[in-house]
Amino acid sequence: MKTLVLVWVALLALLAATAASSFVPLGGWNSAINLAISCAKALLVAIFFMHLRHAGALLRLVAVAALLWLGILFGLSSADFGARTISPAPWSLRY
Amino acid sequence: MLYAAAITTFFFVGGAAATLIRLELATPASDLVSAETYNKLFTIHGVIMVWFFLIPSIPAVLGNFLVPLMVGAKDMAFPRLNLASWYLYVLGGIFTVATLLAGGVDTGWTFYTPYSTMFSNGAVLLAVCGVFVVGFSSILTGLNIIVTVHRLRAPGLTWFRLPLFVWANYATSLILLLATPVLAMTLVLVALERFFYVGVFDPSRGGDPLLFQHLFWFYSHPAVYIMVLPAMGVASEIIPCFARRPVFGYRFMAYAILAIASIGFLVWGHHMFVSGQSLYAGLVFSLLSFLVAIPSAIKVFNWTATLYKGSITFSAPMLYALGFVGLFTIGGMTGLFLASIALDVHLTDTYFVIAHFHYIMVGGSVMCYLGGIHFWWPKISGRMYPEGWGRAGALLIFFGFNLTFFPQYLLGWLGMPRRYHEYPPELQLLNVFSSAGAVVLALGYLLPLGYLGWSLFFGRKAPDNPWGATGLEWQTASPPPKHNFRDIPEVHAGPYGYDPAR
Amino acid sequence: MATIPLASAEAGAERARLGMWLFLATEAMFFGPLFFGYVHSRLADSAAFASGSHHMHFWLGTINTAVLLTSSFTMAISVHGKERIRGTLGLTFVLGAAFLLIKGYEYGSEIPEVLAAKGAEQVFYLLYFAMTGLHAIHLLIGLGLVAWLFLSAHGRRAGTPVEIVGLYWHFVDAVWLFLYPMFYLLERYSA
Amino acid sequence: MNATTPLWALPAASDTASRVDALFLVVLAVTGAVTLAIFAVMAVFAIRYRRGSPAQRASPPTQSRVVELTWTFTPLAVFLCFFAWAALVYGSFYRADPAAMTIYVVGKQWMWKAQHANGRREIDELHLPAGQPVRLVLSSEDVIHSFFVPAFRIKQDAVPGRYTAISFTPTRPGVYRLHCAEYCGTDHANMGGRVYVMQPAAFAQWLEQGPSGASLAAQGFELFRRLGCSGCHDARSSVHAPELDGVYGRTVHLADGRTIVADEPYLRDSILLPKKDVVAGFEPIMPSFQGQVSEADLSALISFLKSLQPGGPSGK
Repeated sequence: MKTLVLVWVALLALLAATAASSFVPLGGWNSAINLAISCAKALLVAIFFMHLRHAGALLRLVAVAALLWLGILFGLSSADFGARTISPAPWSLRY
Repeated sequence: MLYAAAITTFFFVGGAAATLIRLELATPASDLVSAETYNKLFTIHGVIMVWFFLIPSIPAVLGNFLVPLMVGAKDMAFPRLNLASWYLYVLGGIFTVATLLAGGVDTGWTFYTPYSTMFSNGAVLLAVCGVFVVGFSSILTGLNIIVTVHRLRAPGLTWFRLPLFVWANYATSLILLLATPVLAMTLVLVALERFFYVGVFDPSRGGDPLLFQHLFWFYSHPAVYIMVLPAMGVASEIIPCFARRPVFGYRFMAYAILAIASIGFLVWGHHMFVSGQSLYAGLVFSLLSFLVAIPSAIKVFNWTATLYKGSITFSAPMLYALGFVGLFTIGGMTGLFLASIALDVHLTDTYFVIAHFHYIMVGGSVMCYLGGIHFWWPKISGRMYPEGWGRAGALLIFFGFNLTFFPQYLLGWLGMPRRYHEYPPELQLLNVFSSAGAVVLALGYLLPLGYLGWSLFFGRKAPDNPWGATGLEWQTASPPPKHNFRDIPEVHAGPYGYDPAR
Repeated sequence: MATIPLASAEAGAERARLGMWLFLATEAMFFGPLFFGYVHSRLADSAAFASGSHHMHFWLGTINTAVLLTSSFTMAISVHGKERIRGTLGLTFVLGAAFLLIKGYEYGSEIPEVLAAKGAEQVFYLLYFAMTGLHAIHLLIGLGLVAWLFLSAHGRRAGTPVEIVGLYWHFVDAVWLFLYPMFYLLERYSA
Repeated sequence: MNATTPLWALPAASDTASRVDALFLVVLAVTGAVTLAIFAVMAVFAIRYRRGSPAQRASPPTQSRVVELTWTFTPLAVFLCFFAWAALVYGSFYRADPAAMTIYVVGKQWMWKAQHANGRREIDELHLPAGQPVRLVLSSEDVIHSFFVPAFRIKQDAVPGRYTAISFTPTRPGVYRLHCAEYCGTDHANMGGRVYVMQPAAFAQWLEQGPSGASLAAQGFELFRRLGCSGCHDARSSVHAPELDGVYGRTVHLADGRTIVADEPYLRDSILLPKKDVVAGFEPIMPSFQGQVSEADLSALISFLKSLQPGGPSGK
C-alpha cells in the first residue's frame, strides 16, 4: 500500500517534470526528455501497478516480446526511410 | 465443426473466382469478363482465400479440435472465447459477402495506397471491415491456443514431448498475436484516409504510400508462415505415422518451427525491392530472406530422412503429405530466386511470383489441410472415408495443381505481369495449359467434398485408432466424448513411438 | 475425477492472467502503426506539428493526465485491497468518466480549428483525433468493465476479475502517457 | 524493325539483362540439381521402404547432430554466395554512369509519358540509343505504377509525390514490350507500349524531329503566353488581375473572408475552376481553362508559376 502511494507521487512528479521541461527551449532534446519520462512512467505503471515485479518469467517475456516486436516494426521500417536518397526533380535543375 | 462448414463455403466461393480468372486467361484478349470484373474477381479471390480460408483453415478447424486432444486437455483454455472467435469469423464473412453485393472491390487483396484510398470506386470500406473483424477472430484463436499449450498440458507432457503439430500451431499463434493487430490498424488507417483524408499515406501532406506497404507487409509476410507452419505440423504428424518410424531430428524440427516464426518477421521488405525502398534496406531484407529459407530447408531434409528405414504405406493422407513435401520444395527453391534481389527485380509482380506463392499456399497449406482432414476424419466424424476415392482425389489434385501452376513459372520468367486480364498473344499456349489445369484442380477439390460428405452418413464406423498412431488424440473414442478424455492421460515419453520392424 | 477447488481456482487465475497479458501485447501492436505514422508525418513537417500542438489545451491535457494517473492509482488499490473495494472502484470510475468529460469538452472546442487547418497541420489534428479517439474508446470499454465490477459481486472482494480489469486499465493509462507529450507538449516554449 | 520481339524468345537487350541471366542460370542449376536430388532420394526411399518390402529396417536413426548441422550450414554458405552476387548486380541498377542520358518518365492511369532532355515527349513509347547508358527518373501522377521492360530485366515502381530512378544500357536494337507491373486500376493490363532501341545515329535523327522545349518550366512559360494568361497577369496589364510573382506558397486572402495557401491544388483549381476561390479585391472575371489544358500542360504551367520566386531565376 505504501509502495503504491509512493509510485503515485512519483508519477505525478514525473508529469510535472515533463510538462515543465517542455517550456525550456532545448530543440530536439525536448522530445527526447518527454519520451524518456513517458517510458519511465509506463515502466512504473507496469512494474508496480501491473505487478510485473511479482510476475513469473512468462508474463515478463510476453511484455518484453511486445516491445521487441514493436521495435522490429519501427526499426526496420526506419532503416528504409533513413537510407533513402531522392533523385532531384527536373524543375529543381534550373534552366 | 462450425468452422469447417464456414471455411469450406468460403473456399469454394474463392475457388469459383479463381476458376473464372483462369477461364478468362485462356485467351489473350478480354472476352469472358470485362477488365473491371476481372479486377474484382482477383481481389475477392485473394481476400477470401487469404483471410477466410488459408489463415483460419488449419489453426481454427484442426487446431481448435486437436490441440486440446494432443496436450491431453479437456477443452481449450477459453471455450467461450473460441465461440466468440467463430462469431467474429462469420461477422467478417458477412461483411465480405456484403462487399460482393455492393458491387465488389477492385484494389487487389493488398489494398495498396493511394489506389485504395483515393482512386478506387469499389466497396473498399466494407472489404476492409471484413478483414478487420476476421483479424480479431484469428487473434482470439491464437491467444486461446497459446494459453492452452502453456497451461493445460497433461502431467508429464513436457515441451519436448509435444507433437510437432502442437509446436507448429503454437508458433503460428505467436505470429497471429503479434502481426494481426498491425494489419488491423493499418486497415483502419486506410479507411480513415479514404473518408477523412488523414494524409498519413498522402505524399502531398508529408505522408508516404510506401509507409502503407511497410505496415501491410509487416503483417502479410508473416501471414505466409501463418498459412504454412500449421501445414508443416500436419505433415510432421502424417509422415511418421505412415512410415511407421519416429520423425527424424525432432528437436531440430521444433527449433526450425520457432526460427521460421521469428525470422519470418524480419523479411517483409522483400516484397518491396522495386517499390522505391532504399537500396540499403533492400539489401538487408534480401539477406534476412535467405536466412529464413534455412530452417525450411532443414525441415524438407528431415522429412525426407524420416522415410529412411521406414515401413511406408501410401494411404490418402500420406499421398497428400508427400505431395506437400514435393510442392513445398519447389515453392521454397523458387523463393530463393525471389530472395536474390537482382532476380526479383525482373520476376516480381509477374506470374513467377504467382506460381511461387501458390506452390507454398496451395501446394503447401491446402494439400496439408486436405491431408489433415483425411488423417483425422475418423476422429472428427467417427466414420472412415473411402480409401480408393481418397487416393484418386489426392493424385488428381496433385496433377491438376502442377498443370495449373508450373506453366506460370515460365510465364513469369518470360515477363507476363500479374493482374492482367489481357496478355501478349505469344504467351497463349502456356496460359491454356494453366487454365486446363485449373479445371482439373477444380474437379479434384469437388471430389473430397463429395465422398467425405457421403461418408458422414454412410461411411464405415471408425475405430478409436484406425492408423495405429501414437498421439494422445488416438487414445480416446472416435469422435471424442464431451470432455475429450474420460481420465486425463499421463505422458511418460516423447511423441512418435513408432517401430518400423513391427 | 478428483478436483481440488483451490488449485483449480489458482490455475484459472493463471490462465486469465496470461491471456490478458497476451491480449495487451496485441493491443500494443495494434497502436503501433498509429505511432509510427505519427513519427513519420511529424518528421516530414515538424513545424506544422508544433503549431498544431500550440492549439491544444495545455492545462486541460495536463490535468487529464493527472486524473488518469490517479485513477490508475485507485485501481491499483482496489486490486491490492482485500475487502471493501467498492469505494476505490467507484473512485476509479468517477476519475475515468471525468477524463472523458474533459476530453469531450476539448474535442468540442477544437473542431473549428481542424476545419480551418491545412496540409500537415490538418494531418496533426486528424492523427490527434484518431489516436486520442481510439484511446477514448478503450477507456470507455474500461469504464464499462469497472462499472460491471462495481455492480456485480466482484466489487465486494478483490479477486481475479478485478486484477484482470486492472491490467487493462493500467495499459490504457500507459498509452495515454505517450499520447500526452506527443500532442500537448511540442515546442511549448515558443507558444 | 517494327515487329515487337516476341516474349517467348525473351531477348536480352541490355547490359543488365545479361548480368541477370547469368545469375538466373546459376541459381537455376544449383536449386534444380538439389530439388531433383531430393525427389530422387524420396522416390528411392518410398520404393525401397514400402510396407512389406524385404529391406533391412533395424534401428532407424532418430537424430544425428553432425548430419543436421551439415544441412544447416551448407545451404547457408550457398545462400550467402547467391546473396552477394545478387546484391552486386542489384547495386548496378542504381549506380548511374556519369555520362548517362536522363529521361523523365511519368506514369498515369493508364499511360506512360516520357520526356527527353531536349524536351521531346512521347507517350507509351520510349526511344533509346543502343550503347548509351540511360537513367530513367520515374514519377506518377496518380497511383503507384511500375515500369517494366522484360527484355531489359528492369522494373521500377513510379510512386506519386516522389522520384525513383533506375539505370541500364540498352545493347541490342529492336522493338520490345513495355508493361505496367504494379496494379493500377481498371486498364492496368493495357498500360504499356513499346521500347525502340535504335542505332545512335538513327536515334539522334529521331530526337531532332518533333517539338522540343528547354524544360518543363520553360514550356510552362510558353503556355502562359499562348493561352493569354500574360495578357491579364502581367504587371503592365490594364486588366485588374493578381500579380503572380512569388504566388506559390503565399497565403492568399479570399473574397469570402477565408485565407488559403497557394499550393499546387489551389493553383490547379484557379486555372480550372477560377470562380471557386476568388482572391479578395478582384472581380471574378477569369475564364475557366477546363478542357483546354491537358494534365501535362497543367504541370508545366504550375512548375512555371513555382519558378517565379523572388530572387530566383524566372522564365521572363
